[in-house]
Amino acid sequence: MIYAMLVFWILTALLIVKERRAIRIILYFGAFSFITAICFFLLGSPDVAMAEAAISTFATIFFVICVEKYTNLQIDEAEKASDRQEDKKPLTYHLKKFLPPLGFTVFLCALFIHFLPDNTVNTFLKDQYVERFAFDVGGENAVTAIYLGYRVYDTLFEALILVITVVAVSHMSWFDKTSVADGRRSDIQRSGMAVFTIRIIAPILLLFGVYLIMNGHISPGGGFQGGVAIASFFICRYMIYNIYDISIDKIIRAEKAVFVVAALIAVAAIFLGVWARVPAAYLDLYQGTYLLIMNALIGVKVACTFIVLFYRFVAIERL
Amino acid sequence: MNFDIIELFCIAMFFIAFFGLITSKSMIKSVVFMSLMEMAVIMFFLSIGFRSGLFAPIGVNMNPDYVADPLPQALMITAIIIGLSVTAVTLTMLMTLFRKHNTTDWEIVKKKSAE
Amino acid sequence: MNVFEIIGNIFIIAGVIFTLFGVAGFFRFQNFYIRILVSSKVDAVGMLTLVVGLAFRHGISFFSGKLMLIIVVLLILNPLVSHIVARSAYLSGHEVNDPPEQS
Amino acid sequence: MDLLWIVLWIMLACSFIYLWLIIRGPSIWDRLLGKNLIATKIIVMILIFASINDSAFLLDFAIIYTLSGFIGIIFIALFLAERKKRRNP
Repeated sequence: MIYAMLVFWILTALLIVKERRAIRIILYFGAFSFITAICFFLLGSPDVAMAEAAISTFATIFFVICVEKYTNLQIDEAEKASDRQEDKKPLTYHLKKFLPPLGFTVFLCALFIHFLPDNTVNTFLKDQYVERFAFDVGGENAVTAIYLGYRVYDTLFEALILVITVVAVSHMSWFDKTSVADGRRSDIQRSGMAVFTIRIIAPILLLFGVYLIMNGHISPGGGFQGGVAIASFFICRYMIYNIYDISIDKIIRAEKAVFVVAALIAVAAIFLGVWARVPAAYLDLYQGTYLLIMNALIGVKVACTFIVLFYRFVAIERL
Repeated sequence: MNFDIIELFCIAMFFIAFFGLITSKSMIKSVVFMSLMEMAVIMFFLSIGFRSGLFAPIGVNMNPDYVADPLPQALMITAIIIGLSVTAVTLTMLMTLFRKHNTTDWEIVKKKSAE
Repeated sequence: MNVFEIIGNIFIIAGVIFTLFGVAGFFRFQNFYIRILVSSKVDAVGMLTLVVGLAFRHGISFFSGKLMLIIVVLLILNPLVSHIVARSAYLSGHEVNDPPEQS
Repeated sequence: MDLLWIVLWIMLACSFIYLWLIIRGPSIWDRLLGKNLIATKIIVMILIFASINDSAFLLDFAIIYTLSGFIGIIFIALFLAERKKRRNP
């Protein structure tokens, strides 16, 4: 099963390599993300697959906004002109052009395969984690236990990188302003049926995001996936009301505050040794509360970041 | 050399994307290929130590012989989220470059910035 | 094998047959509007039948409750996607009797 | 071989056929439709896989896959309609 899906995966990638028109590349990339998610699922990791499935819609939307605005023509004009020139040239020209990069790639691939370590996989750490996580960190999901307990530094760093992303997007942009004028309407074409139906779907999406966050430590899911689901609720909201009435500055401020609170709680809970001083009778309660609060904070943080990115792309970069 | 077939697929994917990255002229294609390379790396990490029949590491009192490795999964979740951030920043840079040079072709941009 | 499983298997086989009809309809017609009518409608019916069959196989349990939620979501979203795609094709000037256009 | 495994392989074959549709389809709308159909096939595959393993928590993945995938397709379709209209009014 997994091998068949991987063949499918490679096929979509080859399609992207061959294709020239920007809008088709975006569609193939969407199909590629779908298939990547199911491959992750078949590899026994539903958490990563959920994150990928929720992320793929955002990636596709960013690409579509970019292509729609900046390559308004169906084919990239430059590529079309250069294609017309190159089609007249003889075959040896094409060979000369494509053989050196192909040879270089094959050489690197051979090097990589030659230096691939051929030991058997060490499962010491895996056995330790799987056997002890319920006692050490709590919960039933080993993945959540690792990224909130054993390796909480990684998670905090990742949250910091999300803050940096928002700053970098504002800094790299062509436009100076960081917020959207309140109450401005966009010119997107809506249909009444779509609005009516998305009105039914959007609360389900919000509720499901909250469910993923709250149930993160006993089933697949957690802060990241739930946060992205909550952020896609705001895509639905944009499609329903068609108006920019959310203040980006307030969301950025809230995001920074949430990050500081999350870092303080993690440091207080793990590095100041509160964990060791809790009496054994209350350990379960303490661990459950800690996992729930950290998941909720990370979820709010991720949701804030993606709301800001989505509104920037849809409102400011499209001007 | 006793590597898995899944790992071989991931390596092939990575180098297909690499080939596309060094031969593409369009900037949008470059961004897409960076995303593809990242997916290949994530799949490679997940497939380490995987064999058919392993199940998700969720439940109580699990036997480590029958569940997948939870450590790469926990690291790869953060990697996926960071991948989207990288895509967003790169697309913003692409748009700025487009406003400046009015094209999405690498070679024209190179020529214009050399002048 | 109890009665629930037999009913579920019958539903699943019916769903697979509907899905295969959808595939056939896709290659039978060349016009986009006929194609989206045939394939997406038959496909939605086939998928719903298959999921109902799966729910029958599990009897009354938490699993089939969640399957019911998925059925509701699919029943709302799948026709909506077909509608939006057809509407956007019509708005962008893809006429009903046009020869297939490359884009 | 169980009935469910046979259905799983049939669904995989269907999604391969729809990939051919995405490649060939003359207009961009055919490609969007093919993407939608591949998404539904993959959702059915996830459901069958969860049913074989008899684990209810794998269904969460199916729900979020449905919601986010279809919302992405709706957004693309809305944007494409707007784009063409602005180009030749």
